Amino acid sequence: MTGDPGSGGAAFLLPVGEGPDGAILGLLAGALESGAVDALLLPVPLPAGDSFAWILTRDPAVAAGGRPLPPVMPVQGARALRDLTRKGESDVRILALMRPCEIRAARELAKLGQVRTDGLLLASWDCPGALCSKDHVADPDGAGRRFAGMIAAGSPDAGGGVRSSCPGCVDFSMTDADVHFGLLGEQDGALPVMAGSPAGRTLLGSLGLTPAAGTARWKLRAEMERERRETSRRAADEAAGSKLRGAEGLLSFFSACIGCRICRAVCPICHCRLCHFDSETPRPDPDAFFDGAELRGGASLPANRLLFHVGRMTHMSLSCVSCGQCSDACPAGIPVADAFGFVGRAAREAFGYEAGRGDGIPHPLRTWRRIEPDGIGGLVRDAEPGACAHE
Amino acid sequence: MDGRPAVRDVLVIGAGIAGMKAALMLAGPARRVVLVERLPIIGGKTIKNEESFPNMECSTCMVAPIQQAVLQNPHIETLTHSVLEGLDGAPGDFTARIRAKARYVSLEACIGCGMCWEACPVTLPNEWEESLSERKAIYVPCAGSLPNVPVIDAERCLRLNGTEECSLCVESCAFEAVDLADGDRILERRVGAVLVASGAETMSPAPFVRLGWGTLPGVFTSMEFERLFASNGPTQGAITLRGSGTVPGSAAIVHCVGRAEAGYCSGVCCMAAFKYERFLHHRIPGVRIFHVHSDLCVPGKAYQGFADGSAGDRSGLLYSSSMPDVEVSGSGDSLLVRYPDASGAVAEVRVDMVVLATAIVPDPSSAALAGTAGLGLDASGFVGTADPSGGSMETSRPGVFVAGTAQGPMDIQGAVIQAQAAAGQIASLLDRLRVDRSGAGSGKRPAS
Amino acid sequence: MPDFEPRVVGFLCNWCTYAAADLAGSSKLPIPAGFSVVRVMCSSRIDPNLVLSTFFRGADGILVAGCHPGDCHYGEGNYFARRRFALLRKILQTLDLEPGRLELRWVSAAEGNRYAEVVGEFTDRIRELGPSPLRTSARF
Amino acid sequence: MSASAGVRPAGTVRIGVYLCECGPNIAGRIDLDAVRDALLAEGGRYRGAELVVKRYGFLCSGPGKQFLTDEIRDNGLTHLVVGACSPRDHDSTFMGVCAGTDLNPYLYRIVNIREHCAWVIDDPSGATGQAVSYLLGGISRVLRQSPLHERPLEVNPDVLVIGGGAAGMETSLALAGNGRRVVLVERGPAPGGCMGSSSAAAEAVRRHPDIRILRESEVSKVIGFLGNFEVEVTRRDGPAETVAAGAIVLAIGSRTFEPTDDPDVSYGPDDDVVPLEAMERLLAGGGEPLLRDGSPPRSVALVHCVGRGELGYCSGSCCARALALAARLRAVRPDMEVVSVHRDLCLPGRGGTGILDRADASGVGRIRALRAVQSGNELAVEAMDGTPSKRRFDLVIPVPGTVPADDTGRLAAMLRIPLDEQGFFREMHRMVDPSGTATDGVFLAGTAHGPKDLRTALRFAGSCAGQILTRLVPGERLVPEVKVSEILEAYCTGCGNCREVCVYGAIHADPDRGISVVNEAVCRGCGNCYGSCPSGALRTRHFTNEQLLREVDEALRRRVPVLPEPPVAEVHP
Repeated sequence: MTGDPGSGGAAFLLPVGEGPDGAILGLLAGALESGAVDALLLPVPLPAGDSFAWILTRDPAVAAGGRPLPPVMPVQGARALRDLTRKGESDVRILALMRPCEIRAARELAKLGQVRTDGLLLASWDCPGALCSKDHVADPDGAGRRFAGMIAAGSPDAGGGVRSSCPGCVDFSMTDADVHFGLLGEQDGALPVMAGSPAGRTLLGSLGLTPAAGTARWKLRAEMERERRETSRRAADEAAGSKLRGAEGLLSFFSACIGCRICRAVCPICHCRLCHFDSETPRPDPDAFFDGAELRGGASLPANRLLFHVGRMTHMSLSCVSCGQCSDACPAGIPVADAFGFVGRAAREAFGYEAGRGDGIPHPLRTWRRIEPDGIGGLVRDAEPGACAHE
Repeated sequence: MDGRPAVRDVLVIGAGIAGMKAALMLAGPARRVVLVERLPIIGGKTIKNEESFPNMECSTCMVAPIQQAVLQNPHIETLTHSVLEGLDGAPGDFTARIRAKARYVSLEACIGCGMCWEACPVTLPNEWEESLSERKAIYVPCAGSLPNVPVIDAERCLRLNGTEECSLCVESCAFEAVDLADGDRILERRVGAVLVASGAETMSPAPFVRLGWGTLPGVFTSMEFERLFASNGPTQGAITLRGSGTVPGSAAIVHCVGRAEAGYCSGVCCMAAFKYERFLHHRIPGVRIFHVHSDLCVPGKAYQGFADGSAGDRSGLLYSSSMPDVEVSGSGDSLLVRYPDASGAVAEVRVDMVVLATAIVPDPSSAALAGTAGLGLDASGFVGTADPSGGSMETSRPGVFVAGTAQGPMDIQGAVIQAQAAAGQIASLLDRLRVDRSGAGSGKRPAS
Repeated sequence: MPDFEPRVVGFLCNWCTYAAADLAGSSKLPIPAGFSVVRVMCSSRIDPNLVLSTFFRGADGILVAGCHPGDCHYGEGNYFARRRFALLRKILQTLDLEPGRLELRWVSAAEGNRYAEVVGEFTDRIRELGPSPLRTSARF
Repeated sequence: MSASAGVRPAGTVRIGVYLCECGPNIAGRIDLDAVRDALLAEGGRYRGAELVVKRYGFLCSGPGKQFLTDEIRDNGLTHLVVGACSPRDHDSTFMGVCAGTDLNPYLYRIVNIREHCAWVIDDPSGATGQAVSYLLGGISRVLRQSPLHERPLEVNPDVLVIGGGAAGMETSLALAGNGRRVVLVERGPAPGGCMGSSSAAAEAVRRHPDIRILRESEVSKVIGFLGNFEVEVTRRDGPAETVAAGAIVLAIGSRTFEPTDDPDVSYGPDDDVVPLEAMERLLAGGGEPLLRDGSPPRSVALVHCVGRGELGYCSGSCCARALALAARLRAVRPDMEVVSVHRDLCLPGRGGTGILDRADASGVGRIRALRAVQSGNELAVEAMDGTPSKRRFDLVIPVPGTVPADDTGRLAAMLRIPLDEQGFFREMHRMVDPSGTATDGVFLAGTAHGPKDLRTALRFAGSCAGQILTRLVPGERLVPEVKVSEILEAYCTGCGNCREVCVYGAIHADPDRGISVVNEAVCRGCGNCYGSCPSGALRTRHFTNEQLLREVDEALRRRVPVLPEPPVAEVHP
């Protein structure tokens, strides 16, 4: 998701003042008041102080109470956008502020007809990662301080209790969002705000910001951070790979699974109304259980515990954005995202596909090529070329 | 309106792709189709090709569903191993006399298990396989034949030709399906119209001694080559040379064989030639291929691309300024092809194998058929249409239509289009034609 | 294990490979006793969960077979099937779930001999792999 | 109608299983008595379902079919399983038997124990065991099948023809000639196309009472399917009207390649260059070839294959047209030198050689060239052996190829028909369905399908008319396939995977409900949508996972032990 600051090709300077939160809030309020947008969608702290809700508002006062850079991700933003747009777009121009992984998920959902991004302005920021909700609920203030440190350092490594999928996230910065806040580029009390699209450019242009001389510092720091995370990603994949070794490995990875399927419930990509695996389809007949028992010396119940996880991979791994919701939600503490991230990356690599790009490339399973690229072709042992029409 | 409606049933002669498509279109609750096929199996020439241009599509996959549909259609009476012997009457009310030749095997009882031909002591060259393999006196032409029921070659069967009292096939059959007392039956069918779709042949290169076919084992006709490549053919698809059985390292495909003699360009042989090039590349990695050609004829939207795609190496295209002067000589697997080049000087190329892309010529049976049905043949001996420039498929005899290669050389697409057009014209004619008392067609003819 | 007869399920497309299986049958070509045919209209009908369920219900190997690319009776089905298969195969590979137990092959209606070969080879390969772990333990 | 039948309550289910001996073919290799015993031993599996198991000589024979009919009636069977040969041989046979009784044909299943057991498994006990497991699969699958009912559709036999050229007129006349009402949509002022608006055909079309011509009109919207289309036609200077038709014929023709788009061809307004078509019209109108200065040309060159390199295909009919024109030019001006410059002459068919002979006889000169580069009236020619030469001709006639009509893309999108590599409408199947399209009920006539000569174009028109006349018969109803896909609303989120993969455009979005919907009249039941659906909302009737997995389960069960003794090869006649 890197690249020059946006195809919109414009960068401006946002004075930080009290801190990035306040600065961004200021910009959002400005956009609302100037009428550049009609409404905002942003995280707002809940009274209990231990969590946040997505609030859609046209009221500057409500917006002012928001927390643009929340330490946790209680609900994946893509799900908020799905609720908002699934039944059709409105002519209200909405500016939504989200983590890069939330925007990428939204774009995948758009390809699957669940989200309509037209009429939406999506703003992202250099994400240092999200904290585990449990820790945050236990000690909101401590968590908040740790997160502030992460923001300052621009890195997950600076804080404890970060989601396991974040240190290895190389897509933490997203210059193809309509608007991107380059937190990593903060210098002399200002941070670069970049337009990644003509719409973004128009918006930022209308807010009377000083154009940025350049974004060299931001690019440099982003690059360094990306390398750091690349390293952790490799390590994470190795770790996952060493655990996920065959049927036994899979079984022990998910051994604590209680079958609550909350991982699917919170997954932004799993858009199904009712999960295939909750339907009658995959449920064997009583006889089949006994046959299975006869075959294996016993039958494990409830059935399809592993089928559920592997099956879900076939459904969503090409679109997985490694947001880590599944791990964060799992009551049994299974690092679900580690497995799905590991498998998803391998699958997307084979298909030469990147989840969440705004590049209009269709979902790989909705199209085909007469002669498939090696990544795919290599996985398919075709008949000998001689008997293979076209190939 | 005076007179009575026309007989709605239709006679279709020839169960190749054209005949089958037309039969399936016409047959229905309101109209029976009598489908007469000379051979003991249906499918025509198409099923002899493993793959057909330009998509290199498996012909069996393409045609088998059509064959099944024909055989399972309750409104189609399929008469295999049968020929037309007479056609009286007029549009709307023909009487066709059909000789259903003795098959000696019951189509109802036999299930094609093959025990009879395993038992048969007589071994003969299999004409359907261009004599590249052998069959028995009781046989199906190839694996996957439809209907999958053998026929007895009466001339070669020891019992039927009176050589000896052999009855091994009868004894081997668990279904009592073999009946050596079977005889020809003469059937009469009343039909309103007739469609001739009896197909065509590829010209035999035997007369062209200069090309060495028949004397040089390395020289093949296009049909021989098709069967050589076929996975249900004599070599299960292995391209090997006659006799020696070795795999050729190089091949020359000679275009336009018989074009001068036929007096026309068949328009499909060049495409076939480029198909053979693909076959060779698929089966024999690194094989060197040469086309000895003059005018390359690849008409139509998809064909040029196919030709270019095949001839990866254009140096394989050898232009000859006079195809009738091409000569093939040599011995065993080493063949020398001589041809006059652009300047008229004699050039040559040495190869292991030669394939002759032969012209499409009228089926020998067409002339007989035309005589029987009283149809006019064109100068080349194909069944002509009354209006050679228009879209009508009606022949010189009213009520009798023609489609497919019986009408002239064409590819599968052309044959199907003609069959569909003819079927429409027949349906249209019979819907509206009325027949007067004398039985002669009269009244308003459909616009054509 | 010497007397291990693998249980292999073949999902065959009606128009090409099932026809080839019939041709192999009428040609009396040997097919392993443990190979079971399930007929579908097109290889594109096979969804990942059908394949996975078949594994989890104890298949030692699964063969998906249909028309050659370009020959699909429905035009493009096998092209989509090929991609779905590739994804599934990749996931099994990444999870080290013995991807070799899943095969996609193209067998045309004319290729009775090839059908017998393909089925024979595949079953032999599965025989060497031994029983699928998914059917040897009650815990799966 | 749900695709998966729940298991019926005990006692009401009676499954008949009939084993065809097929002479020794099955009975000789499979111990059918052992099979029967094994099945009966397993009968209890099916929750009170009663099992009737019998063997018979030849079930496909006349007596065999009668036997099955009686068995179904006498035993009041609720389900039927036939252990015999390939469904490709006799599925329809036994469905026919069911149809003759009260048993719904979709509550029957044929199990192939011949091609897939008896004939291919050497060891008899292996074959017998496999037959048992196939049959158990058939039994438990048939219990999951649900009755399906054909729903015939009324059809509209009228036809809409788009394009009033040669092919469009031929189609219209062929249909109207058989009493069909035809609406002919023509963009121009009058039908005629290359034949001319005063041609006999155009005259016949204008006169025909059953042909309604919509001049200067365009098709602007199409909904529906074979037998029931609704087409919105917009008049250039007037309102839109909606036409109901059972079928649509695309006969929009093609246009000729612009010669100067060929890098080897360049000329300007000052050069004496007249493209083929213009010269044909000139001569047809009794005109004479004259140079711009009014003087008669002494030499004329026709340059073949203009644009062939760019197009990547041979249009197939230009050589004949060029040579015919060349001969006519010689006839008009015998003193004029006429030369045809070509590489390959493409003259397929019996007519072609005649044209060439006539051209040669009339004294048309021919230059065979690897390449000819035209700049103005000068030709630089590279002979077959590579020798270059240059020459000036008073008049040069480029012979360009054929390219798709401008409206092709728009109509293709509107009718959900893909284009092929060359930009023409893609036929449903290049060989066996060349005039059909991915949208059943929309047909291709003439050069809308691709370059071709007039006669072939007319035959495509005949093909369209033929298919319409035989498929849309007044008073006869269409019976769509019943083993088609359906979408369970409760599961569907309208993600559109199914819509993307459906070749037939049988699935559309229902924005109000936010789901996808199958048009069962268009669906062919391939199941591609099923394979693409993550949520299990899609099921293809008769091929649901519930049904297929029952076959799988039985295939994977530990084999029931079968008698080891060699089977008996007795035949029960």
